[in-house]
Amino acid sequence: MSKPKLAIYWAASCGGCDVSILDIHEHILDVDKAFDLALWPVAADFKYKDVEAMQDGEILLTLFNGAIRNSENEHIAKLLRKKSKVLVAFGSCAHLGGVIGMANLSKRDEILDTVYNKSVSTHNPERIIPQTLSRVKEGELTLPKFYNYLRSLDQVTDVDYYIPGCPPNPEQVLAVVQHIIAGKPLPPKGSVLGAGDKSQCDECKRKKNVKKIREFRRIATAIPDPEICLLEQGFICMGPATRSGCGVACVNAGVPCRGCYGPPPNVLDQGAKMLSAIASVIDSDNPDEINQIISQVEDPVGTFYRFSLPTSLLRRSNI
Amino acid sequence: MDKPRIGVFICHCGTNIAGKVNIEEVKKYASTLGDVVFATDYKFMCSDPGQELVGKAIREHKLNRVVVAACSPLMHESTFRKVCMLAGLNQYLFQMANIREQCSWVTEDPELATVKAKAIISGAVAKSRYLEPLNIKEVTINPSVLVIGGGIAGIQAALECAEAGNKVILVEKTPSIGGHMAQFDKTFPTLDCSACILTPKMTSVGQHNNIELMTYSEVKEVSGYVGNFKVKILQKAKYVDHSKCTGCGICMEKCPYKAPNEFEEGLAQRKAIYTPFPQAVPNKPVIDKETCVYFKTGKCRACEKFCEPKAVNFNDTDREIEVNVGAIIVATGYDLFDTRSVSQLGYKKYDNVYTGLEFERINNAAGPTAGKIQLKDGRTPKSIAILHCIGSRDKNYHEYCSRVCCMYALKYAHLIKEKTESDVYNCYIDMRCFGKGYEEFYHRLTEEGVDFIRGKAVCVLDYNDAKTLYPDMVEALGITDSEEDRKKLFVRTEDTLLKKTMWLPVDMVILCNAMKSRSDAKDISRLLNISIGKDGFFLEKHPKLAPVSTATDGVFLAGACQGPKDIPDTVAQASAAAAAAISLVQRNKVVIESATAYVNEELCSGCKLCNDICPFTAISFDESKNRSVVNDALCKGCGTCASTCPSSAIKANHFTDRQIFAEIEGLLNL
Amino acid sequence: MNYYTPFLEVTKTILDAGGEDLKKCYQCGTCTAVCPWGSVREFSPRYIFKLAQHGLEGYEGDELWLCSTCKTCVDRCPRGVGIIDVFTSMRSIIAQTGLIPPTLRSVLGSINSNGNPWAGKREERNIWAKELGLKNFSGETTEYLYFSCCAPSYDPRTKKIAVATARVLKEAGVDFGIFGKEESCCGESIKKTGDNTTYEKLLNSNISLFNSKGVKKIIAQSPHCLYTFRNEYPAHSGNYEQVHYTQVLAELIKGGKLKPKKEFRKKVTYHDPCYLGRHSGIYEEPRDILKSVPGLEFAEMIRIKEQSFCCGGGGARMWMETPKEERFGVMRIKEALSVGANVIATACPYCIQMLEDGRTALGVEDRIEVMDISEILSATMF
Amino acid sequence: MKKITIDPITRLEGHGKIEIFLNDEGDVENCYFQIPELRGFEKFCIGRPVEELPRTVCKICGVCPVDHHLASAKAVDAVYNVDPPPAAKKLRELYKAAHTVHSHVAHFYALAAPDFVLGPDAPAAERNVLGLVKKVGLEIGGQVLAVRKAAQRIQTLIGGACTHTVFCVPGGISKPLSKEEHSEILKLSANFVEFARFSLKLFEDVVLKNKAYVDLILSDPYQLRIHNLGLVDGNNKVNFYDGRPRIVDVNGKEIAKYEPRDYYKHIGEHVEPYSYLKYPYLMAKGWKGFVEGEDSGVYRAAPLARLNAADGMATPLAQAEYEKFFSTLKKPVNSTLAFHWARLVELMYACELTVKLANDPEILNPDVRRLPTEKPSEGVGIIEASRGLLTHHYKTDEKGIVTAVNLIVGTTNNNAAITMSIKKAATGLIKKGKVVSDGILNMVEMAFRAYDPCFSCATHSLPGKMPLIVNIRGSNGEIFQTLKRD
Repeated sequence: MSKPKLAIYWAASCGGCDVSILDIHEHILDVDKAFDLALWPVAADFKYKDVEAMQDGEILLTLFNGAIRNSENEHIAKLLRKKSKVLVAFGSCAHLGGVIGMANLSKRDEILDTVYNKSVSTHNPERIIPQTLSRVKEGELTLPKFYNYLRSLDQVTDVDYYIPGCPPNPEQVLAVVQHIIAGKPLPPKGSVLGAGDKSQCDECKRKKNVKKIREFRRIATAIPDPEICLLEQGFICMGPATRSGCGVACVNAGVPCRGCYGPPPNVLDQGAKMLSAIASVIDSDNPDEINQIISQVEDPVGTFYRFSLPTSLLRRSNI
Repeated sequence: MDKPRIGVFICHCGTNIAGKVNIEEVKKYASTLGDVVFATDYKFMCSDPGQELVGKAIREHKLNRVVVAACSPLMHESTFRKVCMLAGLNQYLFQMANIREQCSWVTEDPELATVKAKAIISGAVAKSRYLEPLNIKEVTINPSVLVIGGGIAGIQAALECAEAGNKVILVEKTPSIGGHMAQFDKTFPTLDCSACILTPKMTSVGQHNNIELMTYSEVKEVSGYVGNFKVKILQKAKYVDHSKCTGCGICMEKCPYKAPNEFEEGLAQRKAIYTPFPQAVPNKPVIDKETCVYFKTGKCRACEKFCEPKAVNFNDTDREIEVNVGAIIVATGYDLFDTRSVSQLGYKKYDNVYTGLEFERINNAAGPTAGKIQLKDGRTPKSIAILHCIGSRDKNYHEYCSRVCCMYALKYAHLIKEKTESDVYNCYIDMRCFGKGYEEFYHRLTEEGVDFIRGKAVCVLDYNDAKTLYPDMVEALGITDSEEDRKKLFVRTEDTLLKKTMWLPVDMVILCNAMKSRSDAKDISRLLNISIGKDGFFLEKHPKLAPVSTATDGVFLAGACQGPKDIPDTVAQASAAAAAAISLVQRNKVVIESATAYVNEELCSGCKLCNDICPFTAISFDESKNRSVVNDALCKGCGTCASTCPSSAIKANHFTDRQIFAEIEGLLNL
Repeated sequence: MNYYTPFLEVTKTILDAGGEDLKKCYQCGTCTAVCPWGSVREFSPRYIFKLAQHGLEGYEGDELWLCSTCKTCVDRCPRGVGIIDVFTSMRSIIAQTGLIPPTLRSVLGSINSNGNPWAGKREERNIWAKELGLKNFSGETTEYLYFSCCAPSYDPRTKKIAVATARVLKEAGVDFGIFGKEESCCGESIKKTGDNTTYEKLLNSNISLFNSKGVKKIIAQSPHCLYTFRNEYPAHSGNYEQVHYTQVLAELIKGGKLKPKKEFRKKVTYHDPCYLGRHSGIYEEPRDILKSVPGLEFAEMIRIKEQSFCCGGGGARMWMETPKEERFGVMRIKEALSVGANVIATACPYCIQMLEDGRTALGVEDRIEVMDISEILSATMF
Repeated sequence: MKKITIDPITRLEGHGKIEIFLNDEGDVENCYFQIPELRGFEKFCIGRPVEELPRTVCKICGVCPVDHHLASAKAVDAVYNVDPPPAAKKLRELYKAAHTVHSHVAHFYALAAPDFVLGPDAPAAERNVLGLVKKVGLEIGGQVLAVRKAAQRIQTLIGGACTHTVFCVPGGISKPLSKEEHSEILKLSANFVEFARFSLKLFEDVVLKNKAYVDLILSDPYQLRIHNLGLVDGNNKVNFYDGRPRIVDVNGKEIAKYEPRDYYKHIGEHVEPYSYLKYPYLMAKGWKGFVEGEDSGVYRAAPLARLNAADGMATPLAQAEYEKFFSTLKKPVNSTLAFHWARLVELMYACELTVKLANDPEILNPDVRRLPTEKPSEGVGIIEASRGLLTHHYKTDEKGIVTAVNLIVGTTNNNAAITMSIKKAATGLIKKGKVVSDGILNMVEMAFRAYDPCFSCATHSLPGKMPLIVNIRGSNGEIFQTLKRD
């Protein structure tokens, strides 16, 4: 009897998601036992053609990490969708756009200009910018098209499930994989797997009081108390607007959560929700003072939308 | 939930809507919207036939969602909710689309108005798909009423409630009830003696079985909700046991220390142990700790020595008590504008420049001059200027009209004319005599020889300054350097009707200063969750249709705390507030808002961000479950917590994210 | 028999010219009653407003040019009417028809040809500074631009105050420079004549000069210049930090960097210039300076600070004729004498001129002197 | 002219792609190594508070996030001009040492060893870590996984999260080490040195004692005479965390040793239109294209270059191995395949360092943070990533908001060198249009795998192969031969 097929693919990502799959350590052998690996470019043979030759739906499960940054990413995303029964957006980039989604604050040309012209160590008098098609003396070379905006996986194709995190916690990945291997039923389409159903605060051991914020502080210039809720201390922590599941790793390490697990269930826009929450607990009635307090948040978009800018409500103005 | 079957009902509102919006086109558009199975229009949807039309359509077309496109929900949401209920549909399956205030009244171009009406209806229809039926909730009501403030408004309200059989707790900050009205001499325009009509009411309050009077007390904390308020009251230490005190007054006689008398506006003095005025209720003294020398040096105790019933108790302490009431009437009154801030008018700089209330005391038979109108040096004035609009109708101070000043200015003019031979000048901008008998009073005054100058007085100089700056004027007016003339004051104004600048040499100036909101209005507003308008006074729920209600159910307004008011208006409003409170507490049960917020335990992470933001203090924290809880009865469904909750664990019924986003999408989906 | 009916088109013209506030007036007469003119003659701004509200003839008469823009009425107006703006916009309508007072015509002519209202040659603009050895302003090397105002360049009396200021600033080590002939009048009074075209020309010429030379901070001698830099220039991309020289000097004295040395044994009173006080809110610094001078006895007049009484030189009144008995300067000198002052100090070139004029008109040159704050300070330094 | 496309070969930031052009005779005319992906960190890091960068830029690479985190942390310290207290510095270094152990073990056993232990000609399906385990025995295989896991665990204990770490903050780290964590680290690192010794022994037994392998290492297609770049301490010993970068030329002569803040005076970057990845080169030599020799501007980074650029190792056992390395192969070593040996010498150093630091009582000092007091402005942070020198350069405004970012990351250093190694391998192996199918692919692959480019790390731990497809195209682009290695 042939085993079901598994595909793991990376689009615009750092490889951390693949590492977190490897970090299930010895259990990777269980995966090997249960599945035929149809595709895993980081670890195994990669054949576009073979995938193209498959029947639609031939792959049982595809774990897709990385965002859609260029034409190749999009092409493979659509191809894998067609060939997979279950397509999972794996990790922050595929799920929400990820850290690299902050690039949507700039246009394509601005990014290229910064990297290839403005860098102090780059010497590029002819202002050469990589091209999708370039001629060398021996012939033509091609590169995929670098899009103006980055998109999450579900912005280019239909997605069945999401596994959040930057990267997903290996234990959570393992639990999902074992669940699937055991053949247990999956939740409704569109569900988030491998994470909790509440916000980070649920698992956070820090002491929480009623919140009233008079001052925002930065980790650069202040040391937080290790026992008390960071937000109460004025350090913006995205924990309240972030789904649980990572084990509150960052907060336990003494720094605020930045929200890589994405919004909790029911929350449409993680950044907007946190902004709304923070705005509500500013401890002042005086508009000038409120403005002064708010102005202490130096980088609102990078703070509230660190991982979710491309999938936020803000994205529309970009397109 | 069944598949939505939506009915859309478009109201013409006469020409209010139909005059601008193309109803036919809008109706056609509405009927094309998804899930809309019926769309119609009518001239006045809120009329009986209009309501019948809606009810009939619900039954005939088996509608399970109703959208009425008409005026604001404030106007008629309850009307149509009732129609739905009668037709067997849960009232929360009704959605109002406001195409009047938000559309036809504010959009000038008919075509754009039609487009906008479509968008608004599209939004309402989209939202209605996600409406959910909600249960009607009731709570029982405590029949007691708390009245805050013991001026004429509080007195009237307390008596009305008590007479209706309800227990009343009347809390007054000062040692006696009576308020500003007790300081007045005569009342306009009837010239009744203020004390004569007020004291019987005060006595009734003091003696009424249903009224528990707490003077020298302040409300410190209010929690709970309509029908079930918990109120903490601080009873300040009086140092006199009123249950023992007979009110004989010997203590006040014997007390050797004095302080400025607040009741006399500082024009006279009182003792450290005192009753504010002879007719005070309760007519039993308190000790003013600030003035009493015993509290500073530990010596004296003269009052104690002479007190036969041994009522003086220096060990008395502040006490906090808690009471439960079903309704609260706020009657905290007003303050007067501080005329020192208009420095050019010479108040507190020159003698014989008085505020209105100071003159009231000077003129009062029980006042410091025993009712004799006199100057500081005891002379009777020969000329008096009454300056209107001091601190009111003025962008630099208060923009509003203080409403009572014209009338009390006329009253003073009359009393001056009655008691003295003095000339009286009234410098006014506009005479505003709108009440019953007021214009007649003005008419009477013009016949009494009072001089009216239409122009705002801008400065008051004394003899020396006038002589230095305007020697020609002083000379031209025939002012000599006689002792009497050297005490003259010079008032400058333009008579705008003559286009002439005037100088009025007078002996006394009365500044008709504005009524303003009390300095502690903000504290009270926080305590009770009621709003303050931009004029500083408490905001009624609706200026016309709910003038004594507030945004907090069960809290009502009486008197000048809501805006400048004369006595007749105050008494009328106090009675209205009492009636509103009585009709509430006598209902036994009250229906509370069902569109409230609730915490989904499955999703709440216990972050406590919502805990302190509820304007109605409806949220508490359950430590054992590590989650926040919304008290249904307190919640008004404002949605603050729902928008605060960073994990969307709080849902605002009837305004869920899904409903709101559907509405937005509907609005944009043209 | 005249039949009156409102002529609202005229009203609309005034509103459009910037007199929006006209509508707010409710005719209480405060402006008339507080107006300094009320001390010497009948003059009712309120009445003019009423005429203008109706668009009726009469508002455009000579009275329109009386307003010295002292701002007393604006501060007191219960309806918050910007009375000066309304007057200015009415004047601008008249100016467009050419019906401005004849004396102002020559002033505007001088502005157009020389860049100053004093009919002086442009080349002679920095004649006052000749012997002081002041450096020319350049944004790279100089912190402050010292803007002397036109008056000192062409008027022998006010020349002295610019000299005094420059010497004291130099003594205190303030890093400043001047422009000389390239700069033009700040334009404050010109704007008040209603001639917007000429005004904008001045404004743009100065702003392009300042910007090209890298001006960041300006010390103004005249409160009128200060007011213009502060309130008019920014809207035309002329953004500078502007201070009045009294602010600079008061700060230096407070910080111990400048110390009045010699005694000044005189009884001095202080006249608040309208544009320094009511228009710019600077009341304390000049007084602080005076109080720091050893030997000086300070006495306040009756009308001070917010209630100060105008000298009569603002609103282009400087160039218009006022009958002797109607001059505010005369009244102000009298008031100063009444408190026994033998020096009336002030801090505005226009006030200096009007008060000097008042002193002469009264013939009390032997009893009282008119001095600028900088002159007093200079006298105690050198 | 024919074109061979190897697409994709996995990637650094995206997929790597090799284009080989053959001339009419069928010999290799030229070879292009393309990186078709760009994410633009240099742009979107602008506007962020600078202290957020260490936890943002680690997302450049999920394989070596630790290196980015630490380089960034050092740059941020420099921006604030603040020096972390000794405990913080040592914990960062311990963290880095553990990461090196983890990374080098993974590379050697998962990538390099199968080629040698099983032989380059072994069936592809066996030539992976599982095949390796079968060959050397389950116990050793288990040890490999255990050491990797232990090193990973040490990182988690110090840094909180293991992949994208967060613990470095301006002037130190966010949490001190607890006693419990410390004793666990001691336990975890106990057999590190022993394991390193074993690995070197394995290499000696399998590779060095096998003449065929030694010949392969020294064979011409795997020689590349270019310069070397590596971080050294005050004694010119290899250092991963601190010190100054040193450049040594093809002959072993020092060209420069520079302060991190002067990096741009020594390293320049060149842009080609056909790759999103830039080509760093030595400023002293200038960009002269893909050429070898003394005048070339091209240099290498990573283990081999580090050993070439240094005068020795800072720990005794590693120093002994260092000496053995250079007495066997003459210094400077230009053989690309010698990277593997060099990596194992470094593994020994990293293991010794881990143990040494784990036993340093200072790391339990709770004082792990100096709060910045100065206004932030500009800073450069340099560390050695497993795959080459990492340079992070930030500028900020007065509030510490980033205004400019420049990055030269590990594998980028070797971009030109990899291109050249591939070309050399291809030229030596493709003659007259004759294509040795699987052999070529593996040989070509060995040429760039030796660099441990980021995109190859941690691969081969599953049954699978390097993903190589070679398309040989006609001049009109049609594929007339496809070579797949499966």
